[in-house]
Formats: sequence, C-alpha cells, structure tokens
Amino acid sequence: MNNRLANDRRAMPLPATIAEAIALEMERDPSILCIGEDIGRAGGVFGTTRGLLDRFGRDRVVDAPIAEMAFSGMAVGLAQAGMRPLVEIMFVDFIGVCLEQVYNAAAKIPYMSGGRQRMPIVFKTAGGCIGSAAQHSQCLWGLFAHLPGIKVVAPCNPHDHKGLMAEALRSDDPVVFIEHKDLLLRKGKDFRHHPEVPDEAYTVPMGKAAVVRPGTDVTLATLSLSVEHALEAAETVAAEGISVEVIDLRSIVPLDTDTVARSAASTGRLLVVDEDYLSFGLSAELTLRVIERLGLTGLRQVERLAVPDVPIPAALSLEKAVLPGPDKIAQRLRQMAGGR
Amino acid sequence: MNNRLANDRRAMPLPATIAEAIALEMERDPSILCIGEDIGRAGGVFGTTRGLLDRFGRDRVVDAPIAEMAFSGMAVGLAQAGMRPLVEIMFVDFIGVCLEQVYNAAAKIPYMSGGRQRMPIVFKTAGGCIGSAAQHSQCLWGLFAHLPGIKVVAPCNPHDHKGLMAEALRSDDPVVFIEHKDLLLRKGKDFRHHPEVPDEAYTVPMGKAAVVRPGTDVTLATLSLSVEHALEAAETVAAEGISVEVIDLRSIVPLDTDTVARSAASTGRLLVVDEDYLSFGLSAELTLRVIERLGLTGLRQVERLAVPDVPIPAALSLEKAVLPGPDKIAQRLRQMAGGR
Amino acid sequence: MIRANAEGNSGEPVTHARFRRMARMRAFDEACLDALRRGVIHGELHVGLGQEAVAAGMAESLRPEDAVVSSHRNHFHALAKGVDARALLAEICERETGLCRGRGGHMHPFDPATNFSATGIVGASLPVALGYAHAFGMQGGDAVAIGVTGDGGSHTGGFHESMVMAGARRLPLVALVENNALAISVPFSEISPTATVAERSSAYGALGLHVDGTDVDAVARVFAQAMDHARAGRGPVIVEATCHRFRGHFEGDPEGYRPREERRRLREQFDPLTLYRARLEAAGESPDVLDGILAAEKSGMKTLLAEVLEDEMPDPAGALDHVFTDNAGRPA
Amino acid sequence: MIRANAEGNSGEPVTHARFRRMARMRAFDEACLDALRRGVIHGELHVGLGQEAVAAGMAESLRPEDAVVSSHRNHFHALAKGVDARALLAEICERETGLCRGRGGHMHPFDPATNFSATGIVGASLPVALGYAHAFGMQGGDAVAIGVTGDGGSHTGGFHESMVMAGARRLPLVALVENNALAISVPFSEISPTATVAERSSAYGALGLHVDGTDVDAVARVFAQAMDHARAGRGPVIVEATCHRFRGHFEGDPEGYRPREERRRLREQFDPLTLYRARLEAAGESPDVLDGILAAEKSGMKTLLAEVLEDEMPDPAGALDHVFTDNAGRPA
Ligand SMILES: Cc1ncc(C[n+]2csc(CCOP(=O)(O)OP(=O)(O)O)c2C)c(N)n1
Ligand SMILES: Cc1ncc(C[n+]2csc(CCOP(=O)(O)OP(=O)(O)O)c2C)c(N)n1
Ligand SMILES: [Mg+2]
Ligand SMILES: [Mg+2]
Repeated sequence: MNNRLANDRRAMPLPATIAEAIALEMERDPSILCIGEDIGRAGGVFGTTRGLLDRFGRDRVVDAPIAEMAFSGMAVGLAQAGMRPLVEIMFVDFIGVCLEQVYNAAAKIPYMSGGRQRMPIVFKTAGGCIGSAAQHSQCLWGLFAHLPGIKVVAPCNPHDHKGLMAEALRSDDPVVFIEHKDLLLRKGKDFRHHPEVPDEAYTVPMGKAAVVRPGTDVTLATLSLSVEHALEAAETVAAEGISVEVIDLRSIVPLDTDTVARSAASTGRLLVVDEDYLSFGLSAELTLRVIERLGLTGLRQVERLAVPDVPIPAALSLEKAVLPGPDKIAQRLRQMAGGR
Repeated sequence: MNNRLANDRRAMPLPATIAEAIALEMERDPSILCIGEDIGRAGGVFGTTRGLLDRFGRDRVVDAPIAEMAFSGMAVGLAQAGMRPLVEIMFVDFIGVCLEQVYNAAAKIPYMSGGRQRMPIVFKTAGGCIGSAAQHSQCLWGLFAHLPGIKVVAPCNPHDHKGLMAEALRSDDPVVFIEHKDLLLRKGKDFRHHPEVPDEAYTVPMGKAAVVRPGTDVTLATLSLSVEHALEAAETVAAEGISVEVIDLRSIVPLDTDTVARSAASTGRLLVVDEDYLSFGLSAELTLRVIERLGLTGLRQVERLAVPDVPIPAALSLEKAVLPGPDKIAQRLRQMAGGR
Repeated sequence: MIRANAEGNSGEPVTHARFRRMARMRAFDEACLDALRRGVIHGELHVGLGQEAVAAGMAESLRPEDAVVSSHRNHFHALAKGVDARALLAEICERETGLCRGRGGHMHPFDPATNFSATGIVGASLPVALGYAHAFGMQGGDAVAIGVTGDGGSHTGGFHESMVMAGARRLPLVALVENNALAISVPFSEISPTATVAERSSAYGALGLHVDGTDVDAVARVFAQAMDHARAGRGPVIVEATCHRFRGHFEGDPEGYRPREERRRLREQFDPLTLYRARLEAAGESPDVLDGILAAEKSGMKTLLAEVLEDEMPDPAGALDHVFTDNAGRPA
Repeated sequence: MIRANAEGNSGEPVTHARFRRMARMRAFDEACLDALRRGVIHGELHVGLGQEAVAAGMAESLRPEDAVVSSHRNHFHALAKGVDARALLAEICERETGLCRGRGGHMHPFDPATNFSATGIVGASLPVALGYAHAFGMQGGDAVAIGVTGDGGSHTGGFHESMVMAGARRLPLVALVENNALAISVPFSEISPTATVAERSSAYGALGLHVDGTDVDAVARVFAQAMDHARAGRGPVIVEATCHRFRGHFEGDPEGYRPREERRRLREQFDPLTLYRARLEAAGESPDVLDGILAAEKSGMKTLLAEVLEDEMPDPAGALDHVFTDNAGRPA
C-alpha cells in the first residue's frame, strides 16, 4: 500500500505537485492568495492551481482579466496590506506588459523603504521551449536576475517544485518562480531525475544547488528542463568513457557559486548550459563567478551552451538548431573531454 | 572666425548636439518622425529635441500622453507603414511599462517575419545616476542586451552622440539609444574626452570601440559617463606610475570584443567598469568574451566594478557608496597594478 | 443586385461572396486542424471556427492600403485582408515557403505586401494599429488601420492607451473587438465592469458600434459604417462583434470550464454559415449552389494543404539569419 | 459648528482645521524648497504648491485603516494620511532618521504604519491601491484604498486596468485624479480625448465626481461622498479635482512651455489659501486668527527643518542592506 501510494505520487503530473504545495501553504497561512488569468475555474492552463478555487473561494483565488499591470501591482498593494500574494503571469514572455510593478516596485520597495516594508510576493510563471515560437518560448531568468531585489527560481523536478514553491511562499522576499512548460506537460515517471515527493509540506532552500550526477571529467551546471537534457547527455557520453558531474542550480538568485566552483575545481572543466539567451545572462555570470573564485589558472576549460541570441523560431527544424538539447550538450562534452 | 565657431560648438551643451543630429536626419529623410512625452513644445526635458516641433510640425514631432505602451507599439506600426520612428522613453527606468513592444515586437519582428519586415526604430532614453534614487537612476543596458534583436548604444561624448544618433536613425535595425543624464546636463567644455563636433551630418558606426587613452599596465573597458570617470581615474593613477588604457565601448550590442581583447592581450589585465548592475550584465559578458578569445591563460587579472546589485539609494552618501566613481576606479586600478 | 467588391470571384452576387468567404475561412481552419493532427503544427494553435462572419463581414470594406493588425486568433483576418492563403498555410505549417519562411508560425504572420500583421500578446495589436493610423493620418489619404482583439484584450492597458491617443488626435483607427464572451476560461460577464465593450467608446471620444457577429450581413453593414466614419476623419471607432468560439481556446484545451453540452448548443444555434444559409435559402437561394461553394472551398483548401505539406522545412543552417540586417551583434 | 475629525488641534472649528491643513502643507513644501536651495535634496523634486486644497479636503475623510498610494507629487497626500511630518521631511532630506532611512527619498516614501506609499512611475499608484482595495474587500471592514494620480496618469494603461478590475469586483477604490491641466509641458486639453477624466467613469461602472480642487470645502464634501460610496461597497469612484500647479513640474524646470505671465495669473486667481481666506473673512473670520495659523505652521515647519538638518546622513557602510531579508543573493 505504501508502495502503491509512492508509485501513485511518482505518476502524478508535475502541475499537481505545484498545486499541492500552494494548497498546503494556503491552508497554513490565511494571508496567502492567488491572482492570475485562468487560475480559478480552469485551474491554470497547465493545472498548477487546480482545485484551489473550490477550496479557498474567489477572494483568495482570483480569476483575473488580461490586465497584468493591474494585478502585478495589486500584489504590491496586497503585500503592503499584510497579505502574501502569489501572482501568475501565464507565460514569462508576457512580463513585458508589467515588468514595471515587478522590478520598480516589488523588487525595490524593501530597499527603498529602508527595510520597513517587505514584499512577500511570488511571481509564478511558465517559460521554456515546446515549439511555440518567439513570443511563447522564452526563459528570461537572466533578465530578472539582472534586476536587484528579486529572487529567481527555476526547479527541474516535482520534488523541488513542491519544496521551492513552499519556500517561495514562505519567503519575505519577492520571488520569480519559473516553471518549464515541457516539464509541466510531463508525467512524473517521465523525469530522469525524480526524488520522492513527500505528501506533507516541506521546503527546499533557495540558493543551494544539487549535484544530481557525480562525475570527474567535466562539471556541467544548468537548471530547469536542461537538467534532464544534461543527464541524458551525461549518460550518452558516460558510455564513451567521459564522466560528467551534473549540477542543478535550482535558483539563479541566489546563485550557488560555491557548489559549482567546488566541482569545477576538481574536474578542471566547466560547461554552463542555459536555455535562456546566451549573452548577458546566466552563462557568463556563473562562469565568471567561478573564475573569480578559482582564479584564471584554477580551470582548464570553460564553455557555455545557450540560445545563440536569436528569437525562438517557429519551425521545429529551426528551434532544434538553436536549443541546447541533449545532442548538442553531448557533442560539447566530447569536445571538452577531448580538448586541452 | 573658424576658431570662434569651433569654440562655440565645443561650448554647446550635449542635448543641442543630439537635437542637431535628429534635425539633420529628419531633413534628409522625410520618413523619420519623433514621438515622446514633452519632446515637442518643451523640446525634451533635457533639450535633446529642442526646435524640432517648430521645424517639422506636430505630425512628425508628437507630444505624447503618458502612454508608453501605446506609443512604443505605435513605432512598430509606423515602421510597418514604411516610416522610421524615433521614440523617446523619457527615463530608461520607465521601460517596465512598455518593454513588451520593444522586445517582443520591434526586436523580434525582423526575425519572426523571416527578414521580410524591418524595424528601423530608435528608442531614445536617458539613464544613469544624478541623485534621483531607485526609480530614476538606472542604466539597464544589460537588460536590453540580453534580449535578442535590439542594438544598444550608450555614447560618452558630444561627437559620438551626434554620430551614433545619425547612425541609429539610418539603421534598419531597432536601436536603444541610452543617454546619460549627467552628460546631458554638461556643457561641452566639461567633457574630458571631447573630439570636435562637425557642423554637418556624419555617422559613427555601432560596434566599434574607441581607445580613448592609450596605456600599458591595465585595460579598462567601459562606456557612457563612466568613460569620464575612467579617464579621471587613469590620470590620477598615471601620476603614481600606473599606465591605463581606457576603452570606450560605445555600444553594448554589437559589442566590440576585438578591440578590448587586443588591448587586454597586451596589458594582461582587464577591468570592466559598469554603472549598470553588476550581475548578469555587461561586466561578466565582456570579461568572459575576452577570456574566451584569449584563453584562460591569456590574461593575468580580470576585475569588474559595477553597482553591487542594489537599487540606487536616494541619499547621496549611499549613492556614492554603490557607484563606480573615479575614486573607486582608481583604487581598483592600484590594486590590480600592485597585484599578481 | 449588389456585387462583391473584394478579391476573387468578381461579378459574383454579394450573398455568394459572403458565403464563399465564410466557407473559405472555415475550410482554412479545418485544414489547419488536419495539419495539426498530422503533427506538422506546433505550439498553441488558435482557430476561429464559429467566428467566420466577423472577418468575412469586415473583408468587404477593406482596401489594399488599409492595415489590419490581429491577435493570436488571426487566420480569418489575414484572409480577409487578402494575405495569400497558400503562404499563410505554409507559414502555419512551418515551411520555408511560408509567409515568414517558417520563422513566425501561426501566431506571428507578417505580410508587408497587404499591410497585415499579428501578435501573440493579447492587446498588443492596438498600439501597432495606432502606428499605422498615425502614418495614414500624416499621409493624408483615407486609409484606415484596424486593430483586432478579443473581449479579453479590451481590458488591457494597451487598448486604453491606444484609444486615448487615437481619440485625441482623431486618427483613423478601428478597434475590432471580437467578443466571444470568453478569455480562455474567464467569462466576459464576470470580469468586465460594463455589459459591452462598445459602450466604453465615450471614454475615448470614439464611435461605438455593437453588432451580432454571427450575422455576416449585419457585420458587413456595421463595419462599413465604422470604416466610413474613420475614412472621413471623424476619429476612432470601437466595433464590438459578439460571437462564439466553437472549439477550445487552443487545440488541446481540456475546456474544463464549460460543459460539452454548452459547446454543442452554441454550434447548433450560432453557426454563422448555417444561419446565413438559412437566410439565403429562405430568400430562394438554391441549396445546390451553396453546397457547391462549400465543396469548392473545402476541396481547394485540401489541395492547398497537400501542396504545402510537400514544401521544404526551413534549413537549420539559416536558423540565425534575419536578426539584424547586417548579422552584426551575433556572438562569434 | 462642525469640528475637524482628524489629526491635531481637535476641537478646532472645521474651517480652522481646513485652513491649518493647507497652511501646513504649504509650509512643508516651502521647507522643502528651502532645503533644496541648501543643496540637501537631490533628484527632481516635485512640490504641490497650489494644490493644497485637494489633499486637505481629502484628509478629513481618511481613517487610519484606509490606504493612500500616491505619485511623484506626494507630500501633501502623505501629510493628509497622517504620515509623521518630521520623518517625511527627514526622508526628503535623505537622512538616516527619515521614514525610509534615506533610501527612498522624496519620490518613494513608504509608511506601513499609516498605510501610505507612493511611486515615481506615473500611473503605477493605481494598481497598488487596487491591491489594498482587494485586501479591504476580503477583510470585510469598510476601509477604502485611494490611488492618487495626475491628469497625465489617467491616460496610462495601469489606470484603465485597475479601474476595470475594481469596477467588475466593486472594490472600495477611489481614484483621485489631480487634474492640474498639465503633464509636465503637455496640456490635458491637447492629449485627452474627453473634456474631463471623471466622465470616463461609466467605462468602469464607477461613480464619477468632478470638483473644483481649489476649493477646500468643495473637495471635502465631494471626497466624503466618494468615500461613503466606496465604504458602502458600491464600487470604485473617480474623483477628479481640477487645480493648478504654481511652480515648474520639478524644481529646475525651465517651463519654456508656458509664459511667466500665465503662472503669475494662476497664482493670483487660484491660490486655495487666498480663496479660502477670502471666504472665511467674508463670513466674519478674523484675519488675525488666520494669520496666526499661517505663522504657526510656517514657524513650526522651519523649526522642523532646522532639526532635520542636524540629523545624520545614512552611513555608507549600510548601503547594501535591506535588499533581501537574509542579505542572500548578494555577490561575494
Ligand atoms: C499579455 C498577455 N496575457 C496573457 C496571454 C495569454 N492568452 C492568450 S489568448 C488569451 C485569452 C484572450 O482572450 P480574448 O482577448 O477574448 O481572445 P479570444 O481568445 O477569445 O479570441 C490569453 C489570456 C497573452 N497571450 N498575452
Ligand atoms: C511611466 C512614466 N512615464 C513618464 C514619467 C515621467 N513623468 C514624471 S511626472 C510626469 C507628468 C505627470 O503628469 P500628471 O500625471 O498630470 O501629474 P502632475 O505632475 O501634473 O502632478 C511625467 C511624464 C514617469 N515618471 N513615469
Ligand atoms: Mg474572447
Ligand atoms: Mg498634471
């Protein structure tokens, strides 16, 4: 029976894990409420808020009009009124209509108020590529991470989604929580990396990376869907005798440079894989922080693999060409292992 | 007489140089028009559009309501209708209300249309610190640079403002043109680095950095106001026997890695100074690109100095503490020159 | 008898032309569904089935120099504007022969030749249409810009800001609001502070028109009125066309928010083709002629799809092209 | 005789309280100008001189549990809400003793104790006020959220979106639009599609009220009506108060867009203190009493400024504090 249950939970689709985390927190803390398009009656376009409206009512689960500026700013006012809002921006690509309230208000008010006004807000959103072209495929964690005052989280498996969502909802800081659409559409069993998901509430801390596969030749740091791709690539090249240590960063802000640097110091080779745009983003920041930590002579190779500064094309043949998928990762790993 | 004239032009405040560039281009090309708040009757809050309304009329110089989403999107429609709009977002900090039209439309349509629709739009805006606190002090070039499809320019002297504005207006690609408020408030004579500003129209290419002071011990790459600070610091430490090569990047996209790498290869030391936020921005990208170019062993030291991921505080005592001003630059240069 | 004034089948009675346009639109989206089932379309496909009368009614008043900026649900507006159906279908099927060489996809068709474009961001069509309207105002002709959005889009800030600017400058902008009473799952009645969108027009000094968007004759008439107003320089117009969405918001939408029963009822009662057919037959039109039109459009579209599916996919080697005119700024 | 129901001088006749509030506001902004001249305030300072009657009229209807979210021109609204004048002035003078420890500055005062906040982004106050309104709606009391913006702010998308949501949910939100007929240099009459902002209220199912914002009695009456409406759960209200800005948009504004002559005329004709004084004197009030109030407020504020200027500047060592609760995420 226990086994059946565990199996059932492993078969749960990812969105149910997220909905469970939110429900447990809303139960625990009556000041939590959710606002977003289609999060109520429909339970979220991916099902991540399913069941919440029935359970918590329309004051705490607000089906919003397409008015992101209003309802992201609403979160700021709610926080000022002592509430702990979760706001869903359906796809992260839409942030351009309401970034104002995220970066100029939520992210800055704690500082601007001299620490007198906290902003316990979760901006929950879906990113990543599943064949949806330029305006519905972005990751954009690099954009948020550049702007001070917001934590930025992008988990890769059901266990961490549940734990990091709870952590985000308990945090007194604003958190951007980026789910990956490809992961949202998966069954639990389709995850390579899938630790047990406990029934009860628990948290996973932000800013602690996880070594999800140990290895000795190359350190590969990444996050979100790319962890799955990295594991696949690592398995592929393992058969060829290349041992890859795969690190799931879990959050971009805070960024766990320690864990990555420790690993890179031992392998001497660092590859950062990022489904976000290549330039002015995560890959350069993380690589350089590791270099700053270990010194220019502390590493033999650094490489990065990311979307090469193009909008995501519609045609799958092109999308594949710009994404850091398992094949490209494996190829890059081979080059590195064969290199200097 | 020629001398008097040259002197007069050197005394011109920076905004007049910009207004002159726009006027010359509008004269040359009837498809150019300008839209923004207070750009008409008031001539721009800094005077960068002074005289244009009288000369070109209210169809081509549009005093807009506070409706940035409407008028930045308007630029997209105008471009589609064959026009070449310049849109002013008064302060770059306000981009959060209309980023959508900049990054999802203007920046992506050329690609999304398979090259069939070009977007010759200039988004002109003012950034930088002059004691105006968290919502009116940002640079944010790192944010734009992360998003594919937009060129990003931030000149440092009257000559380049005029030439790069002309270049931006003639470009068929969307360009974000970021002026620095501190520079806008200067008289021509207050610039350390001030090449002659010719009367007639000319262009300065995007993506070509300028070595504004040659040196042998440390390469310092920066842009916008920080070029002035860098020159001041370089002068200070020159007296102490430290020779600094100062490079003005001029644009962030395209980024002239070549020029910086060439210099860094010879000095062995690279310092990137950035008034934008430290993390996930220009400083890491440029430094890492240079490392990628020269190899991990091609440099002795890399350092960066930028706003340490905090909102800009109101109090001047605090603002000074977070900005990479001349003193901090000089101090960092000394550390580097004295180091390994 | 009035003759159709737009593309193809010239000389055809206007009733036939209207029916044919709707039939073509329906056949087009059915071809899309077919292509989707074959796995050649990706992402969230939004079809317009049930809403044909709106675009078909609009089509008659459109001139080549007019501009239409549409939304995520844009196929019918593209066809109405005269975008080449083959190029559009090829784009939706992500082919190199597509309108945008397969880079844009179904939510992002751009056709400089017909002044047609779209966006996947709700409400973002209006500001772009405003830009065309300003250009048209400057150029001094009587071209009009149409910004299309849904009921959901009418709540966006961009809608408001665009109407404010168009109202103050009396620009030739028509905001066409297809009110299908739903924004994905959220009923208009629950999130709108007003019973209609059209009644908000007074806030913008605009003309507000409301029309039954299942009645192609009514749409054609009301839309013509809107265009006349805008062409005459009398400022912007909001045209609200009420209609019904017959399928999920996107293909794959589980539609947990409305009973199957209701969807069936909507299809039975409000199919614009069925309704128009009934009207024409009541006026003596021969069912055979109408069947003939339906069959011709359907088979034409089938052929088109078959052709398109033979076209090449974009070459991955070109994946980085077209970002900048000079390919500068691309990392080495 | 009616008594003033808000802070200080309780038992004072309401006329004196109104005059005193306006006198205090004026003295406050004059102190700011004084501080500016001494070089202790940086950035674009926006004073409210000429607009005192709006905030003073609002003050009487505000309860501690109500919330006010204001704009770049926020000092008077802060005082009306009961924000401590000393802490506010110290913040504006960038002192460690300031409301926000000198981090926020004049455009960004935050006072959780009185539910007062502001923003330097035009129009961004409304969404935040909407958040308070939703919280108040949930909490079931009769607290009201006031979002303050200028005429310029009424054109923003955020204004529209917030009113849509408040209208549909009938939330206790009052949008106070201080219409001083200018957004920096741009005249309202030139960029607004409507003659007033209040008339747009029907687009949101809101109550729209228009008042002469130079007349403190009128504002107090109309604002009370608005608050009653909102407190009673009858949904949002737009209160438009027409007024005049006596100085440049910000200190240092060259004001090339209006003749000096006009500014002088506005000051002569529409000074709310002068107007109110005339009314009170006509009704038999002694000029000495009013002079006494003016003098007391002025000298009180002078003393306050002198005190504040003795306060410490923030210690640069703390420049990185307060970003996150745990100081995490800061680069090593
Ligand atoms: C700014 C923005 N927010 C949310 C979405 C996601 N989304 C796509 S379509 C849609 C509903 C649109 O409703 P409506 O405007 O009525 O058009 P309809 O789909 O009914 O034709 C939503 C919420 C989006 N694309 N853009
Ligand atoms: C989104 C945004 N756009 C532009 C500005 C620059 N700006 C500051 S105040 C102002 C004018 C505001 O006019 P109004 O709302 O009428 O207020 P007033 O200054 O007249 O009190 C402008 C354009 C801004 N702060 N935010
Ligand atoms: Mg709809
Ligand atoms: Mg104003």
